[in-house]
Amino acid sequence: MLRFIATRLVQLVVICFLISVFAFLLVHLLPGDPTLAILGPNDTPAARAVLLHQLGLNKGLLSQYGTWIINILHGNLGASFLTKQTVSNALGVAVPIDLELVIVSQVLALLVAIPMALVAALRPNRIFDRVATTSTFAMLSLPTFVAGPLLVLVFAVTLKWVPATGFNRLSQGFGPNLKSVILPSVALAIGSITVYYRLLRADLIATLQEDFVTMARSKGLSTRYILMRHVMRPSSFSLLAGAGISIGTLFTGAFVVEVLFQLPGIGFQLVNAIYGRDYLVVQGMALVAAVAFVVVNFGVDFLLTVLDPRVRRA
Amino acid sequence: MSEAAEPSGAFVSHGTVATGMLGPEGVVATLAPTGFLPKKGKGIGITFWICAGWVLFMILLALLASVLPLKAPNFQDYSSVNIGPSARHLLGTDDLGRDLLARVIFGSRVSLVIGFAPVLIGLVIGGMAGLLAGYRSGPADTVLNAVSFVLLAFPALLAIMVIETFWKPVTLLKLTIMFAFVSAPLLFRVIRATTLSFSSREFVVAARATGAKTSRLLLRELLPNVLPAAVSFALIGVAIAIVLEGSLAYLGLSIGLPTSSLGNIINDGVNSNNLSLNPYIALWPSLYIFLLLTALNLMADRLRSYFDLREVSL
Amino acid sequence: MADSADRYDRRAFLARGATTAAALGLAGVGLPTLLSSCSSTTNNKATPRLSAPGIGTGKPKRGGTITVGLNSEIDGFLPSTNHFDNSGLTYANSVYDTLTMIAADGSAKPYLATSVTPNPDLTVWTITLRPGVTFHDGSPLNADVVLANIQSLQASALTGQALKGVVSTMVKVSDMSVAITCSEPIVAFPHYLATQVGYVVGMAQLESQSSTKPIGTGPFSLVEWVPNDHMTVQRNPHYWRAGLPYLDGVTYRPIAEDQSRENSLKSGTIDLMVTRDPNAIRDLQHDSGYQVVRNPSVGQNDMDFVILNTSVDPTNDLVVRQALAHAIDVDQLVKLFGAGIAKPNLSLFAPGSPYRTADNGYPKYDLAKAKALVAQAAPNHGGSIKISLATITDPRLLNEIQAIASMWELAGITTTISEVEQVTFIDNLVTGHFQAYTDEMFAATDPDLNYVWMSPTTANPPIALNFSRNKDDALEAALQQGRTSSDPAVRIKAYQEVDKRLSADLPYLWASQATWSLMGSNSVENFNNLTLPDGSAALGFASGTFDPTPAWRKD
Amino acid sequence: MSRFGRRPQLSFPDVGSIEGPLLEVDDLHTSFRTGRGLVRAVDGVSFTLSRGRTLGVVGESGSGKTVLSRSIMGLVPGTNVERSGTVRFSGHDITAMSLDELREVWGMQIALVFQDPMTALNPVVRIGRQITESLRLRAGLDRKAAYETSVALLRSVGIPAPEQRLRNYPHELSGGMRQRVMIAIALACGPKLLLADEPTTGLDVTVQAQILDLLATQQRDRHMGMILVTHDLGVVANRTDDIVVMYAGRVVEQAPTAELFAHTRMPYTEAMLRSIPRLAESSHTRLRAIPGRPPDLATELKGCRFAPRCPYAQDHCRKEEPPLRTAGQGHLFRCWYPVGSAEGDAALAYNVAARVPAALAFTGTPVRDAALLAPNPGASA
Repeated sequence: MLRFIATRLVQLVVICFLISVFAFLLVHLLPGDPTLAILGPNDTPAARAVLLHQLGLNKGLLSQYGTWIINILHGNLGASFLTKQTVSNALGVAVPIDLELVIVSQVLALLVAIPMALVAALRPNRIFDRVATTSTFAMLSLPTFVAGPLLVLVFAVTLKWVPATGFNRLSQGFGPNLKSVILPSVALAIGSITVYYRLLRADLIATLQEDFVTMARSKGLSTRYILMRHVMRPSSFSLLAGAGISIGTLFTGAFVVEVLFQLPGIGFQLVNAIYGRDYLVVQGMALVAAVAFVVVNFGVDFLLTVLDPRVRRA
Repeated sequence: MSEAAEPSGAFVSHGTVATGMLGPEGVVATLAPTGFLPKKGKGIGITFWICAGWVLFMILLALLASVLPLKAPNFQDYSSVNIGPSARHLLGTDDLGRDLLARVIFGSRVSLVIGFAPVLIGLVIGGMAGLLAGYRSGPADTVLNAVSFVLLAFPALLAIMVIETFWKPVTLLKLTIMFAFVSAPLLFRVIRATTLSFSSREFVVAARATGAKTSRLLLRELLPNVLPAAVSFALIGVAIAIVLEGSLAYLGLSIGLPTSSLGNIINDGVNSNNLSLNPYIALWPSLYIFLLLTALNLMADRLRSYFDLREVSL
Repeated sequence: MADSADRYDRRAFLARGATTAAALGLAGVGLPTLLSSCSSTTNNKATPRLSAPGIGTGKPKRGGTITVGLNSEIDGFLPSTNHFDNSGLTYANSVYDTLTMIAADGSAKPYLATSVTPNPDLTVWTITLRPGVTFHDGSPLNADVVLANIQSLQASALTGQALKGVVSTMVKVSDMSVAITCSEPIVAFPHYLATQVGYVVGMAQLESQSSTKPIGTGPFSLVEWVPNDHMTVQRNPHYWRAGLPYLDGVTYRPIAEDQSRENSLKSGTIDLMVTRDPNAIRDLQHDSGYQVVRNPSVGQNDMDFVILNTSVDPTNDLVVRQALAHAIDVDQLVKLFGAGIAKPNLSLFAPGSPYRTADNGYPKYDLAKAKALVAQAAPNHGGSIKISLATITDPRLLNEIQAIASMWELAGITTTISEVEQVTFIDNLVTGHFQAYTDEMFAATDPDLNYVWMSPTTANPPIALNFSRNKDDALEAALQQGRTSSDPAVRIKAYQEVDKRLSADLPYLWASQATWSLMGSNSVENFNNLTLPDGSAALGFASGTFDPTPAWRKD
Repeated sequence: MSRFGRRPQLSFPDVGSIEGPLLEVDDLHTSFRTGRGLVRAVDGVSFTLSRGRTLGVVGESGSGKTVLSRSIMGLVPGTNVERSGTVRFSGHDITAMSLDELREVWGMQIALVFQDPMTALNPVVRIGRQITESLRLRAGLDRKAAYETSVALLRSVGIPAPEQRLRNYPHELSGGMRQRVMIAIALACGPKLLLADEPTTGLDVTVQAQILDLLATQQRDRHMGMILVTHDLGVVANRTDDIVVMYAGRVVEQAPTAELFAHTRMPYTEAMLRSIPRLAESSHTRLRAIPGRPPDLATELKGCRFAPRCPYAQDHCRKEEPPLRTAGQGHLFRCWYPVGSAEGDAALAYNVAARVPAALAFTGTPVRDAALLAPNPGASA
């Protein structure tokens, strides 16, 4: 167990290191003089001096990387050349939004997918199962950039139930906060529902055929108890693994959703920075996003190991 | 009842090591823990062939677009702007009086190329590497494995967006290369894992014992068995790539004008036109993507159940 | 100085490269001061305002907050270094005050100043300040602060070049007045004080050069600015205009996509929005649930046009430019993209402007002539005319250039179209790395404010504010005449000549006036009833710039 | 927890105090609808079991014995099942019970011991909860009492250091220990009837004996009825009072244990007896495996179901299925040419002469030798 975690931690560190090298080189791979690319016509001696200092471009590549990474480890990710806002500040705005989006959308997806999968798996190939399985196929084929505008048109513009754009922070009240994230979360959840439903359904059907389920029935335990205590947990591992996978989809979806709903999450800010040629922000945001992606995946793996006693042996 | 030998979740214990780190785009991978012998007495099913026919039809339409009796996709007929479906324009026209049927079919070329070409490239490159690595473990396998691991640690959309910022302008070729870079390691992992599960099977061991050449073994014995999983997975890969390209186009980060793509047209219909004024601009390409994705997903699903591949996370 | 615009948000003010004029802080709105008496648009004051949208009917209500959707985000609040586009000016209107303000008739009236008076030859302008005004940090408004502001503007790379031809020296006359000497007579000087260079910033902010923490004398003070998300201001309890503002606070939300912003207004997410999307006007102008304030017919509005680079092949050839102009069917373009709102306008000046001539000589749509010109010019350009037309990434503009390209193609001009990001777009304009771009600029309350965009003196590489690099001495002469002459008749003649020269030189292929508008739901009242300190009507919303001072909530 | 608990709705009087058998199975049929047709897994089984007695159900795999044990409990899952006949437990008709009523029977009255404890114990739930959950939810014990009871239970089934085992996961125990745990779970609520389905398969011989002894002890101590389902006649030889032999869903022979062994009438039983491993032979080795396979239950069967593999089979057998015939006290069998009868001996001799492979294999005559003896190969077909 400890060895397993240690191995994974080493992998994690190596991958994070490689990501940082990639992000670092990003600015250096810019054709020509990176300062010129960044400053554009804003290229005044003063601005250039500041930028040179910030990038450490006047030193060797290795020591530049050293300085850069040490700065980052101290929480200094640089600042936007446009707004002067530090990347850490921007992240302070973006991260809570992304966290909430991910949590709310995944909770929604699970709230829909689990009962659906349970009902479908208890009576496989019956009407509910067929309808549910077909409709998840439909959802799988509904990309965020198609579903999102539709949702806005119906629920924000026509019904006026929720805002069409923007994010209300939790400090502005729970109600407004929830209202502002619910629609984007639904748009994001659509893809996850399918992944969760299908994984869970397949697993549930397999688990329900296990002897230990018959055994539990033979003990006279109620169906609900058996489902909750005996079936769900062994069936939830690929669900959890699916959640890990789902992060990738969430990434793609979140970028679209954030732009569509004007939520200043990482995706939105990154797209803006790319359009504004704000390379330092691109660099910082990409670094954080990629590291977060890897760390979350690591977390999922870790959770799987903790939850499944059988993996621990390995 | 009793022969459900593998406790559910067991596959997760070796599958997830990769999962976490991998799964870039919400992939429900396919692996074959049981065997690939098609179920006896059962065809792959009409659904599969209908879907395959449909996809083929869409591909043919795109290929033959220039010889079909279609209107020129960029011809602007100002006398019929924003009209609905009619005899003259089967699907109606857009805000420049361009025929939507022609635009959708010509526009689908980008989606189809970005969907299939990189996955095919990935299938060939990743497939060969995966076959070799899975068959013969050694330093090469270790290195390839590590490389695929690192490449997959980056969320695909993020990586592509970031690379685009300094690799301009965006062209079909560049997008294909970038997407291939994303899909190759993924397919490598699928094929490697599948090959691994076969390389110790009796028929392979037997063939090896009779002194068969490695190339023969790989091509004659392993490849046919690995192929169903690879193809089923590749179909999902195609679906993912199409969504990814659409998302990029929606964010305005895919191929620029004058090349039109489905994502472009949707973006145009949603953002430059009031959806309620002319919903057809966004409707047709959305429907096209929906039907294409549904067909691809159904095909992958049919393949999985036909070859008894379990839906697992890789 | 260089960048003439916000390099910031992507589709933020993306639309039509907007930025430009307003961004430099050189643009304003309204009619020329000295000509206001001869203006034909004096009926503005006479318009019964009670029933107009944005004009409150009941008793003002104090309290409450509103949310305003803007079309772009800004890079900061320091007038000397940041690029104020229409949104930037809106932000600035909330936290700062300008020395002068444009009245409803288009004239510049003292605002933070009590008077702005010239010497007889209009080369020395004395600004007397309003007593008793304090900044948000409690420091007083006085001559020292104003001098420090102008010095800071002069020192800046951004605003310095623009001020170079205007401000030469300055002296403190008394504690509350300063005298500014210009290098030549500047008739429109008070108009400049109503633009980006007219905002007065507190001494503390000047010292820190902070672009994120504005200290002004304005009706509101900053609570929080989260770039790309929102800017929140709260009521300034010590505002020098007694009783104002009515609102407790305003939240500005930059929403770049026109459609998203419109959706936000419809869903009640925002109370007010600024837009230039004619579709929104078409959708909402007759809807009793909304108050739609159109751009005033006072002064110069932003123009939509294609800018041609006269320093690169083949657009350096006048024949080619003529062919391009003749080939564009502007009526058709406007029909396609104007939503029945925009009107074709083949002149720098709108109908009704005194500078508008009966015929400025601008080439009419004539496909046959265009083809002939192409045939004539082709041999000089390798046998065929190839044009690269680009715009910023914006769905509506992308459609526009596709239409223009197809019109040019019909005339035998090979056209490739492309989209570029906002920042690259502006860089390329400034550095001359383009052939044909769509653009939008020239909103001004006095035509002299546009001098810097057209003068041959700013057309020189490497960095030129005269983006088209059109060097026409006759044009410069006319511009100079308009700048320095105090005789309205002379100015009219001068700017009519400017318009004719532009039609002859063809650096700009005109299309239509920008369709700016301010739209409110009925939850907000009186949001376009801006007044001057004496109670007379001020210009209010114009060219995308809004001032929240008079607004109040209905509920 | 209470949300999962239920109040008993049926009252089962103390089984020891009432008259009549504990379990009466009468003409029980259980069939599965499948894509290939109706599979008659249990096809008309009847027997009775008195309290305190042990019944062995013996048959090859696929003979329907596992389905029978599930079917008796009403535990056959799925919607594709057809069941008819009656199962009376303590006078109550189990086949007529609703799911809620059945749940009162399950665990409390009838308990099941599964074949493979590895799959029948939930791999991700600790042993402790798997025992205590029925004690708490079914028997209504509180946490502490349930814990103590489960410790006592584990101890009674011979598990050392039960307190520690309670914290283990199934995979952390040895196979024998797991089976003991399963028995403890089955016994937890003091059932009156224990169904043990191949409880020793997969265990090595010494452990097998221990487990069977444990079951016997528990059955005696608790005065339970027990049904021991197995494919191995050797297992049931000394541990049951009566034996039911099943083949292809049918009861083919049924008798008190001693009678069955002493006077085997059914050729199938005889064949099975010959397949019992002898001393010092591994339990996995079948000396005389029965050639051939059981029939496909999805197809329409004609004649005696064992006929295709039977050394005694004659044309009559293939045409008409024999009824259950009586041979002495409580001895039933289903054969036209019973073992030990004159007809049987004649039939076997005829078949050997005709070189029927089943007969040759049965008598141990090498096929090659038989071929030399017989002038007319293939005549018997």
